[in-house]
Amino acid sequence: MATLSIKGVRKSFGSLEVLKNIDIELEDGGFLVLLGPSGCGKSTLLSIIAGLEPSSGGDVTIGERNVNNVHPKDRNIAMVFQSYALYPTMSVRRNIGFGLEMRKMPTPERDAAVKKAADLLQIEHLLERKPGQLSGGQRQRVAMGRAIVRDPDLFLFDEPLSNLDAKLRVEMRTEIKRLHDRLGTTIVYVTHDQIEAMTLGTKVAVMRNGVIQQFADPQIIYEQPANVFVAAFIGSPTTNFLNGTLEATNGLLSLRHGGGSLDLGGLQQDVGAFVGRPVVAGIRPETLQVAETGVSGTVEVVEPTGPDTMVILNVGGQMLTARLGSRDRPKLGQAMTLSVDARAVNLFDPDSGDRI
Amino acid sequence: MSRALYTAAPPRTVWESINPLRMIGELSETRYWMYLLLLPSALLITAVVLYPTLYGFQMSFREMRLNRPDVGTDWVFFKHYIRMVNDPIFWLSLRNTAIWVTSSIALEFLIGLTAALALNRNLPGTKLLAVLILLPYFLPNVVAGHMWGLMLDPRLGVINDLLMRVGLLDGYKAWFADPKTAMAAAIIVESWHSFPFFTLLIMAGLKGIPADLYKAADIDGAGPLAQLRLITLPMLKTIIAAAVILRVIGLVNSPDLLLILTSGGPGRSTQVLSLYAFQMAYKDFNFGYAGALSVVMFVLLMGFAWIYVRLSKVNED
Amino acid sequence: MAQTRSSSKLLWDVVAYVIMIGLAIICVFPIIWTFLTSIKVDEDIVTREMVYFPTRFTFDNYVKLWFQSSYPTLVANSLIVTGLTVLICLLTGAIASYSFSRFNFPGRTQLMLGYLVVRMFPAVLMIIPLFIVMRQVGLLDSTVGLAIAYTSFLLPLFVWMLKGFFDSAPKELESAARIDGSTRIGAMLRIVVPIARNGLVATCVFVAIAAWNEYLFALMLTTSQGSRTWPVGLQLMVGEFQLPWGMLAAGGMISILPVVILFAIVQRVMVAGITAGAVKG
Amino acid sequence: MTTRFGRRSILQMGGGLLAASALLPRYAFAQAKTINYWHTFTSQSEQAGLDAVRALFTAAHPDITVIPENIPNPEFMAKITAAVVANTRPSVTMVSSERFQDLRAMGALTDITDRVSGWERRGDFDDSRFASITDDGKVYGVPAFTFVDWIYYRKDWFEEAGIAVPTTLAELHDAAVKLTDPAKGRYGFGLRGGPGGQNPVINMMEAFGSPVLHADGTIGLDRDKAIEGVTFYASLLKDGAAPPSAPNDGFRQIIEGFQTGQTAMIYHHTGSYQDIASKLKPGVEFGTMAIPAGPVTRVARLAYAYNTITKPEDADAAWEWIKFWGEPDAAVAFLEKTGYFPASTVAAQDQRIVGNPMYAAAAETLGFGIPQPSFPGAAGWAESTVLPAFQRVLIGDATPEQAVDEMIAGLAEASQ
Repeated sequence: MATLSIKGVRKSFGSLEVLKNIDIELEDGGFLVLLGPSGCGKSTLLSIIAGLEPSSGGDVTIGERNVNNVHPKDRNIAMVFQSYALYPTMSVRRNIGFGLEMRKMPTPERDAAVKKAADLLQIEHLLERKPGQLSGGQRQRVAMGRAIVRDPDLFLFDEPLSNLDAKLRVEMRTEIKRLHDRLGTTIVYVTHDQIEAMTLGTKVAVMRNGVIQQFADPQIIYEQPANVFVAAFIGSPTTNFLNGTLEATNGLLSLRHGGGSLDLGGLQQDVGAFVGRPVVAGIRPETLQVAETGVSGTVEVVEPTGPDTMVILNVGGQMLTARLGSRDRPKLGQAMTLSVDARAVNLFDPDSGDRI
Repeated sequence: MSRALYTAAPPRTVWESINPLRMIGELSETRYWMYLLLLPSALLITAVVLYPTLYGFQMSFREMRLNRPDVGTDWVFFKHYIRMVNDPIFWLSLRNTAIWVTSSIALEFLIGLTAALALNRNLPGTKLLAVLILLPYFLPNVVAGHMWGLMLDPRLGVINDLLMRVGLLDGYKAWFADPKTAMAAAIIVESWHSFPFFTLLIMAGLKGIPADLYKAADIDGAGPLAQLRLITLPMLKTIIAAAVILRVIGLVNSPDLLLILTSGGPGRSTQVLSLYAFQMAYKDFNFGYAGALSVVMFVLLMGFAWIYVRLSKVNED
Repeated sequence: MAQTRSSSKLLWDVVAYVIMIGLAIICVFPIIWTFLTSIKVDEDIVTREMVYFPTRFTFDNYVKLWFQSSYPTLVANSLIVTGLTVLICLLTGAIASYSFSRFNFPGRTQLMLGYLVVRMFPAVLMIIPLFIVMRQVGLLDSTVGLAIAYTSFLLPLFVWMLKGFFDSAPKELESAARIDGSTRIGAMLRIVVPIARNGLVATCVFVAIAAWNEYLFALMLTTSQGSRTWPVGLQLMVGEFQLPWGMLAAGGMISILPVVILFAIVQRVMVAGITAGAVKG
Repeated sequence: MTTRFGRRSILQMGGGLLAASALLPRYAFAQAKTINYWHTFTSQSEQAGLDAVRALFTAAHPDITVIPENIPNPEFMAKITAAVVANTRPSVTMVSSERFQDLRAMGALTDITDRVSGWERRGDFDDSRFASITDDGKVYGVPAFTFVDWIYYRKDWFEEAGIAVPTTLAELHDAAVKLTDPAKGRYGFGLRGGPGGQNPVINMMEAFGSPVLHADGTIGLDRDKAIEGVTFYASLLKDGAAPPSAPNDGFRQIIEGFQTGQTAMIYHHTGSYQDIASKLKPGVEFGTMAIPAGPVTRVARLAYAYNTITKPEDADAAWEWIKFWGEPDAAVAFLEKTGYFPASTVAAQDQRIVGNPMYAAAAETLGFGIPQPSFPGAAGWAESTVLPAFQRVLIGDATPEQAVDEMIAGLAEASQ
């Protein structure tokens, strides 16, 4: 177990800069999720932490040790890959024990460690098989077994669940959470799935184009996204963005938009400087409720999902998605008014996209 | 678990720090590792290909006649090249090379394509038939040459006998004594030997064509021939282009089979450039002129490859 | 409509069989004929009337070939040269191929093309200088020298073919192994090579067959019986005062036998390798 | 870093490599009593002949082991050139007279003038036997045996048709035409237009008055006479008296044609006697005749195969081996297996030879036969210019005039 510190890490392939000045501090036992769309550099960052790729600059420190010039094999980390990367020619037992074998651990000790890990993951009955004879979920467990048996300073997960079907993914997600709670090892976890990020991480770093957009607790990321990109990336359905002009009447803030005016009383932000200027309001669909006052528009699309009903409202030419209860099933073309909880609204600067 | 013990240990003894295995292991972690891996083969290729080739180039500008030590080994600049321009045998060999290469490739391609299309239907028994059909490619040139030499022998050859039995020939035919049939027979033997190369590559290409395309064509009502013309051949274009260029290189460069079958005869009717250069070197011992002939071959090949690659790219757009 | 389609499919299946069987006969007939010739007595070969099936079977031709020619030495030389060629290719080519397959570095594409372009150099142009170079380093007329010469055209092929096989082993496996405690070379030897084993065998067989068959370099770069290979020996035996047809046929059979067997065993993997190399090339 | 070919540099290199080659066990051993012998024998009968000579030699010199290596004619020059340049020479090499000048120029041969003049059997040989292995007064080899040109003919067919054995080339042509019957698959003359066919062409030109090498040492063809010779020789095919396969027929083909009863005559030398006799009955089915006379001279070659010392380090043991071929017992044993004539006059008078009527034609030829023209480049010119040019006449691709012009141009190129 160890802390992880990344300072000013850069990476470029020729003239292409894929990581720009990354800074991250993770406490001992923390669970860091690197979240972002594909190509944002999150996997490259993970490879640099693992030592699989050299960085073009900056420092990576695991525990107290600067590992810039330490080979992957000597960093005392473990990694779970998207494709599991199980050695096809070896049995499950040898796969799990391979890292210990490499470190010349005597066989009896090694067998005990493998058994313990297999026990923990309930894959004891699979130990003599070859990876080719396993199902996707079983391979996933073996890959995790291979990681935990080493009792490393740091766990690295590279999109470990993306090859599983929806049901297994949820199951394994819970399993990983449980493992983390139980082992308490520091974890870095790469994913593009925001649910995984929200459910697993103690810290989330949202990345885009090689830059960390926001590095914070998941709750903060959700409630106070640092910019339009983060707001849009986190949450499903995605955050509504309502363009308008910020107005202050008698000290009360409101947003004038194409379809009327939205009262922003109770807004959490200090927005003084933006009064009278165009802003973008980020409104999460789940904060909208059917009400007498708020924003009004006509219903364009209704999508029942079972527990919820998604309603897309045309508000003066701008589309607003609301997640309503299953019983709220408005008709197409019907006029509708939704209340907005101003405490959950985030205002963004339309020029920079940053949160005001 | 006593983890501290099993994290990678630094070298503890002098032996460990000089242990060659360990040193290679350490070396493999450096950032120049990929180049180190390439080094042995690159050195080898430089030594056995690049250096001799450069040497060959300089040889073509010198007098080098092994059986005439009296003429020395001076620089003669373009003497050999000028001689070549006025050498009717060179031009004849060039023409023969063109015929030899184009006819062989055309024949090999046609048979190769047909075989690949047939094999690609994956009918029962195809696996065994594929082994038999691909086999000639792996036989030695020398043996292939002699096998056919025996079969095509005018007096003792089985082919004449068979053709006479079915009435295609009315007397024995000396295939290698008539300039027309000599070249044709050599081309047939060469094609027999090398068509499986096309079959191999085209089969691989066919596997890469999505089956959906054919299903769509079926629904659109395109027959097998239309499918061949509209789907198969266009999709195979790159692979065919690659196969053709590899074969051109092979055919231009290697005189083996002609050396065994005809030695360029009768009357130089099957004389090709590579054979001419070979004979110039090892029958007339004029290494300088042989070198110049080889250089011209090389330049022609490079020129061909360049134009060919460009043309096949232009067509793609 | 369904009726016509299935009958047309049947028709094309029949056509395919006719083509395949016809070609297979054409491909194998010369080999069968050579075999028949090799077990005929001379009177059945040099005749006015064609004798299709031997009136008398004899293995004399093989026996004579073995005892009267320097056949055992020649075959031994061929085996040594073939073995050395494969060994050199394995030692230098496998790691080069691995490097091309695993690392993305500046100049990689150009280098790979460079490996291919060397195959374009005319053998005739290379043989004379190679001869001189080999003499300078004392490798002329030696099996080692010949094997090294073979690498000039077999090594590039080996690298390209093997790269296809290495490519199909996931890169993440090495990452995993490196994190598990292997060095890069350890990961290559312990993890990737075992996975690419079939491909490695097939590529080696391909190179071995090519080396076994080679004629021109062997003819020019060996000057004595001590290093002469089998195809050259066979051709020299044919010479001017020609080897009797029966013995020549026996020699032919002996030289293709290992090729046929090896090819039949690994043909499927080998075909995949050749095509993978060429397709990407 | 460039290497120059040439005798001097090769000799220098030879010295340098001597030390290196001594390190190789093979050569270290060779310096003791093992010598290797390159020859151009390949046929079964020749192998048997060589084995017989070796057996006699081993009995006489148990301390010297001879390892024979067979280098057939078509590859011979390439291989010996390579070996000389590479300095992996054999101890002893068999050299035919037309190759002598090339090899001497290359520096492949060792001067053995002193050894030969001190040899007790020197007197057994006529001086002319050494002519084509002597250059500038230096002797480079010892004649081992003689190839005597002659013609094999189907005695039974000649008798059946009532034709006399020809003594002039014109008669030969007539006989060939008369014996030709394509319906029976019979042709009068097995013309060798393929590999090795160059020598009869040169002989024909000389028989019609155009030698290549003149008495004064100059080289050149008399265009008109040469054209006559080529025209005559090609007429055998033009007139249908030779099999259509002639342009590609080499040794194997003409022998097989004669053996299988396709052809009535073939032009070869004594060396193929045993091969022919293995299929046809000597004196009954086939006979031998001396080469008929041409309009200007009668040309039959006495080509000597010489044994030469090519590796000076092994000279002592090598000398024992090459002079052994001059022993009558060895020469006769070789003749009996092969049909090759002894080069030694003493051996040629052995009863085993003069008593055999089949050898009469050869004995006759010894009286008028002449050596092959020999000058540097002769072999290459004959093989890569004369032969293709003549083939072009045979296949109708060139007139005899054009072919002779080609030969003249090639000769100029070779001797330039």
